[in-house]
Amino acid sequence: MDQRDTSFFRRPIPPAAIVLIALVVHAPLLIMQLPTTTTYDANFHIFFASHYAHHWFNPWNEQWFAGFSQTTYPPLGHQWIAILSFIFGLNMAYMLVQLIGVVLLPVGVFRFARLWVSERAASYAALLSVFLGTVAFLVYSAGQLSTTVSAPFYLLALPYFYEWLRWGRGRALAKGVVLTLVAASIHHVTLLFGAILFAAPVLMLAWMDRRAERDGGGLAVLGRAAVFTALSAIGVAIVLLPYWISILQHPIEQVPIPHASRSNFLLNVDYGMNYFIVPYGALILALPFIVIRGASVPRLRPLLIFFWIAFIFGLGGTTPLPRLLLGRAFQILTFERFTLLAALLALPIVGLLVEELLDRAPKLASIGVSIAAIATFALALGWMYFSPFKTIGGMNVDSVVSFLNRDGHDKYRYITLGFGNALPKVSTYTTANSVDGEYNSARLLPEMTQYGAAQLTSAKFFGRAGMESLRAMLKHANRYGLKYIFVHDAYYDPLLAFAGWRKIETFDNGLVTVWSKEDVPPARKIESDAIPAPWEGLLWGILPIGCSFFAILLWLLVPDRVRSLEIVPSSTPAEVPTYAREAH
Amino acid sequence: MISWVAFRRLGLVLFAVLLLARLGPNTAAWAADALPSVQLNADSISPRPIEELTGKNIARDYAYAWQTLAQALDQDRSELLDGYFTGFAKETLSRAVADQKKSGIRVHYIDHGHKVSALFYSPSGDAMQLRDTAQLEVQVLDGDKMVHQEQVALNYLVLMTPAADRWVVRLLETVPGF
Amino acid sequence: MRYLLALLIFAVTLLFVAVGWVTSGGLARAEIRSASTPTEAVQALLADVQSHNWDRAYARLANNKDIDRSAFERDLSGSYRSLRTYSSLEGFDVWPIHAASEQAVVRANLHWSTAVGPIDDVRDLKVEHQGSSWKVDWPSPNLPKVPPQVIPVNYLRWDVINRGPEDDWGEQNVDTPQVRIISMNPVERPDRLIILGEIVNEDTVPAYVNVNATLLDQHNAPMSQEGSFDKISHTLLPKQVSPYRIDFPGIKLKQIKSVRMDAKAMLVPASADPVIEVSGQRMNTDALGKKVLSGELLNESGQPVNIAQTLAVFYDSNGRVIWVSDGYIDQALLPQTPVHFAVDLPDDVAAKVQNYHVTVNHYSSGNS
Amino acid sequence: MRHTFVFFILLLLSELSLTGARAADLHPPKQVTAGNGFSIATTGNGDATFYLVGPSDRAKQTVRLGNAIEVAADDVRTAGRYIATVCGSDGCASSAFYVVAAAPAQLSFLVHPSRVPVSAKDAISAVAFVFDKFHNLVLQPVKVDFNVAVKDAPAISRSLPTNNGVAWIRLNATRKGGPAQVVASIGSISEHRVVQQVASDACNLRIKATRKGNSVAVETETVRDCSGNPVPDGTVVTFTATDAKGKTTVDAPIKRGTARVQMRLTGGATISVASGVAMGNEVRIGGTP
Repeated sequence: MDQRDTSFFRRPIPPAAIVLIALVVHAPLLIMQLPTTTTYDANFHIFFASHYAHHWFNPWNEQWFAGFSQTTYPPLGHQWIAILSFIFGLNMAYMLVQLIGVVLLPVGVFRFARLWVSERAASYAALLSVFLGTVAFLVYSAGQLSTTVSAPFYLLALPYFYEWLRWGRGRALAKGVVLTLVAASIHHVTLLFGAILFAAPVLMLAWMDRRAERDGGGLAVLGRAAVFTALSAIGVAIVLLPYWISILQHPIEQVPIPHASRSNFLLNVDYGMNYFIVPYGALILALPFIVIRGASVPRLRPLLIFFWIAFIFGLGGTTPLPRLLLGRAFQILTFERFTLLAALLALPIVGLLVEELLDRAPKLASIGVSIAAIATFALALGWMYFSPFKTIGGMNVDSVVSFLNRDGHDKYRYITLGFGNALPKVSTYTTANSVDGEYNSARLLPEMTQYGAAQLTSAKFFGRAGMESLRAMLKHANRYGLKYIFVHDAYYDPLLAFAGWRKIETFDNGLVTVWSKEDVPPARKIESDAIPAPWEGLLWGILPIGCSFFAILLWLLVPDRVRSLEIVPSSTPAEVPTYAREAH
Repeated sequence: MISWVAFRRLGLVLFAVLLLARLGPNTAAWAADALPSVQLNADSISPRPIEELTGKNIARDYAYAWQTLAQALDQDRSELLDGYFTGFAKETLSRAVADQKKSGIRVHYIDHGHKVSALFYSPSGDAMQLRDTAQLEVQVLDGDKMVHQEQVALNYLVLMTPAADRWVVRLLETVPGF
Repeated sequence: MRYLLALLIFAVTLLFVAVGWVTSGGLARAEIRSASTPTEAVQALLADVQSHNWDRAYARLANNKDIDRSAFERDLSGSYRSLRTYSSLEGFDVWPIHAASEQAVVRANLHWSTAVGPIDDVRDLKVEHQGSSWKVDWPSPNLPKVPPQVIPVNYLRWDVINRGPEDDWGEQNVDTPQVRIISMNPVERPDRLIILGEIVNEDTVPAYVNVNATLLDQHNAPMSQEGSFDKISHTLLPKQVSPYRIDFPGIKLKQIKSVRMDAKAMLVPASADPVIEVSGQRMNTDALGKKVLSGELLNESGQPVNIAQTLAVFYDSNGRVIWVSDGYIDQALLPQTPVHFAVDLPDDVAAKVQNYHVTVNHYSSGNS
Repeated sequence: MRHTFVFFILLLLSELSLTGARAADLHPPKQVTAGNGFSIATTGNGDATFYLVGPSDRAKQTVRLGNAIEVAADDVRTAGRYIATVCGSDGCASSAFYVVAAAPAQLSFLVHPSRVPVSAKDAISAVAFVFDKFHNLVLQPVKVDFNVAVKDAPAISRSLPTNNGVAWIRLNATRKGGPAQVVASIGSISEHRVVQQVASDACNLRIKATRKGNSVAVETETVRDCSGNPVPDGTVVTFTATDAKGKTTVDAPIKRGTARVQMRLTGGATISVASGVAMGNEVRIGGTP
């Protein structure tokens, strides 16, 4: 008879405790609204949400690019922020949605890891996910709300996918598909790569486990996988129909914009630090174990292979593989998100490592692992201040907003120069429209798409391409009603002076100057074939949010078969001593 | 069995649905008003002849002015007047919008077109006086109740002045006859 | 089998990283750093300039004993808030012009990204073989030094008080200045249509001008509108004449029926200083064989002009404007210090040029 | 048969109701002067709602039919067409009337340009719009007196009637530079504007050049227009010199009546001058002594 080990170090950590730890770690940082001042993208997400708060059923947003469709970006995360903003305000609503993401992440990791490893190892994996450098990097530095909120939903869907593949349970199919739709409604790119990097190893696992039970039925697994895939694909096609319409109507054909995550990290130390050392942190030390253990245990091999693919993709241009496999898409994607996917795929094996270390030297290992986890998290947070890549999202733009909103200045369009990611903050609170914007994929104006530069506000950082793009836009100022330019970087002053703009006001002790061109006529609506039809606006306003409500209803009304995932075969090679046995 | 906690959550979800319903599309805002027809005759203008482009712009902008006037009165939104009205005309019409908001009495115009004659174009090109015979259906409503309705040809004396990129109405006065 | 997969993963990863390093230019960078050929020496120097590694760049100079380290840096990174201080070297093309065993001449086309747009700068650099590598013989920087002096200034200035926004219609106001387009000539080039001409401020007050052109098609419908942008002197003092140039890329002359010109002027505060002399204007052929109009600019006032732009208008024998060229000067115009300039023009146009006139636009930080 | 009976009963009832209550009606005056209160006679009996809709006003009050309705002066300040409606138990009746402008009280006086070259013909335009105290355009013809006064010159006066509320005049600029006072008045109401008469293009532009070592000092004579008025300071004069090294140009502003430059010239040179489109003389200067 087995004797149950009651040592604190040999018991799984209760999921509730892990969620509590996630709250303790992340809630204070989010309540402080850290992402609004330190991240690149938080203001962008808040801007999108602000539009939904004012025009829920009209995804055509005239505040950027002289008009663009928000159907080019899945809406669910932004719509939740919009709803919560009525109670908490936009900034805090963003923090709440982000908090939901980081709290759901360990839950998702736990459930995903349970497919591969024991409950105890899975609980360690879940706990470590709270301190992942890549999570801290994406949440507090990159501001990738959509990736970090979508990924947990996808992780939550995977056990249902496995359950459906193994046992063909209808309720698992329903829940898995709905969670997939929710994940897709938050972020399409995570879904696309998640489908390959996460679903494929789970499919292989189900197939292997089914064969291991010697009940045959490999074909049944494949058949069910096809059903799941078909239902998910149809669902995603319907729920995000306006997105597909917009992407088919205007495929991304702009000149590629350089991004540091596509660089070779060996040739630029700062990039290597930013996109490799900081996101992975102490996980780098575990890489040999991940590979060796992943290769040693047949059941873990699918996980290892797809971890390795995600890892290679996360290296951006350091290896030629992503460029070869993705073709033109390589120039559109940014690759920091793959470090998150790689880390999540590695965590089950890292959970095993922690389990073994704790079994061998409980106190030493617990101290060591804790220090490594906290140091990884601290490094990612500390890097925000030591990094050469600084954001200015926290910049005070009140004077700019106030100028635009008074005396009919909002009859004209404006741009900012040197505002970095404070641009969406201006756009969120002003009634005036701009020809610039922060979402590259939605740009249709030729002055922006033909030069290989991103935001006009950061034109100088894109060198000749950026300045050429800015010149092209300024040349067509009269066409777009572009009268006012706010400058937060004197670098742009000479061009404006030579091009016919005059400095008319100064704010914040000279930090921001306002330039105006007097012969510019008031802005007129720019006709576009990208304006979504009213019915698309209705779909966009109903289906994605409806999916999330449906997921909540399913969760509330249809309980899980709790024991279905409890039996997990050993993930320890034969010659590694087993210190704990599975509970049955 | 569904617990009371689940019911509470369900309530929350329903609340959110209702909130969404409140955010529903404003079909009225989607309705597009047609631009009224304006025929401009500048044969008897003096002392300065009207330039061809100016003539086109005057007709276009006067039509837009009537369109925005009708919208402003329909939607009780005086800010719509900013685009094509200025000075005394804007003051007068803004007062009308404020008054109808307060009193609940609204005027609805159905515009059947304008025959406009240009009378005076200042030598320096900074003011133009027009005479307009407008075919209108005027409805006076108290809330939803129509208290007056008429098909009428009204005579307007109009003063337009140039703004940044358009001509705007500075004076719009109904007169008994010309 | 167990370890085979692990080894395979390690090996493939290393292989990919190695291939990535080579294809991303890691190997080439290492080769260039060795400066084993004249071209590599110039490439290495410019790569260091590009990354602002001034110490290493300075160490690559053959004549660094004759050049002050800070003067070398100022030569390439600019001073007095000149255009060069607003520039970064984004790329360069290098090719040998002449090579011998101990000396060579290498031509470098430097692609600068500047605050006013892209600028290319061609330099012929002497390279010497020293020890096992080649080093660049950098031309000694000719940094101007203004002698201490007092320059009396009694310049003219116009200030403007406009009618307040709250004032009634018809209140007294100051009118916008009277400007007049005195010439307009459409010129077709292979890739574009260009509208050239001159505008004069006929008034007695300064004018801030922009010239816009609208092309009308055969049905008199507007087909394209562009403005003079930076190919004009926006601030015109009384009776001052400026050339203007408006480009319409991708349009042919036969597509249009007429052009609607629109000169917008407004009354602005302005100063009559600085006065800039343009001397020694001559038509030449530059090192690349292109026709250029070159000369010198002399700032006659007491304050530096941070960035200057030359606008040259070329006339044919009938006095008609046939071309307008412009060029930005990457050096600041210090008082009483001549600075060279050159603007190019197409060969076919150069053949018809009978006369030309150069005007100078200027930007001084703090005075915009 | 039964339907016919019901129809007749209904017809009878309706006739009885019409004779029992007199229909509401109202009789406003045809025309009212802005800012003057007045009353509207009504017929009928019982309580009714009175609506007054004007260009800027919307008023509603409960009235007693048969009594006159008093309309306050404040309700009819804007000129234009008003609709008076009264709604009683038997329906609504409407009548329209016009409010016309009161006596002239304000002038909007547009004078252009604010600067004019001397001697320019018909260069000054003065347009007067006549308004009452409520900003209504006064359409009744009234006489507007225009008066132009220039220092050291006789004043010009013209009196013109308004047409549709507008009177206008065109004036010549005098030969002498300086401010011209333009006044429009109706009785005690008057508006003043000032037009600056400025020198025209330079005329007989002449330069002299003196060599001083390596440079040549070039100076214009006092720059005047063809009427003898000094061209304002700040006007740009372009000096062009051609010597052995090429062409030298300098744009110099006039200061205290003349423009002067120092040009670095080697050897003999030809120097010319221009201001705007006006050309001046050309001088030749010999080489370095």
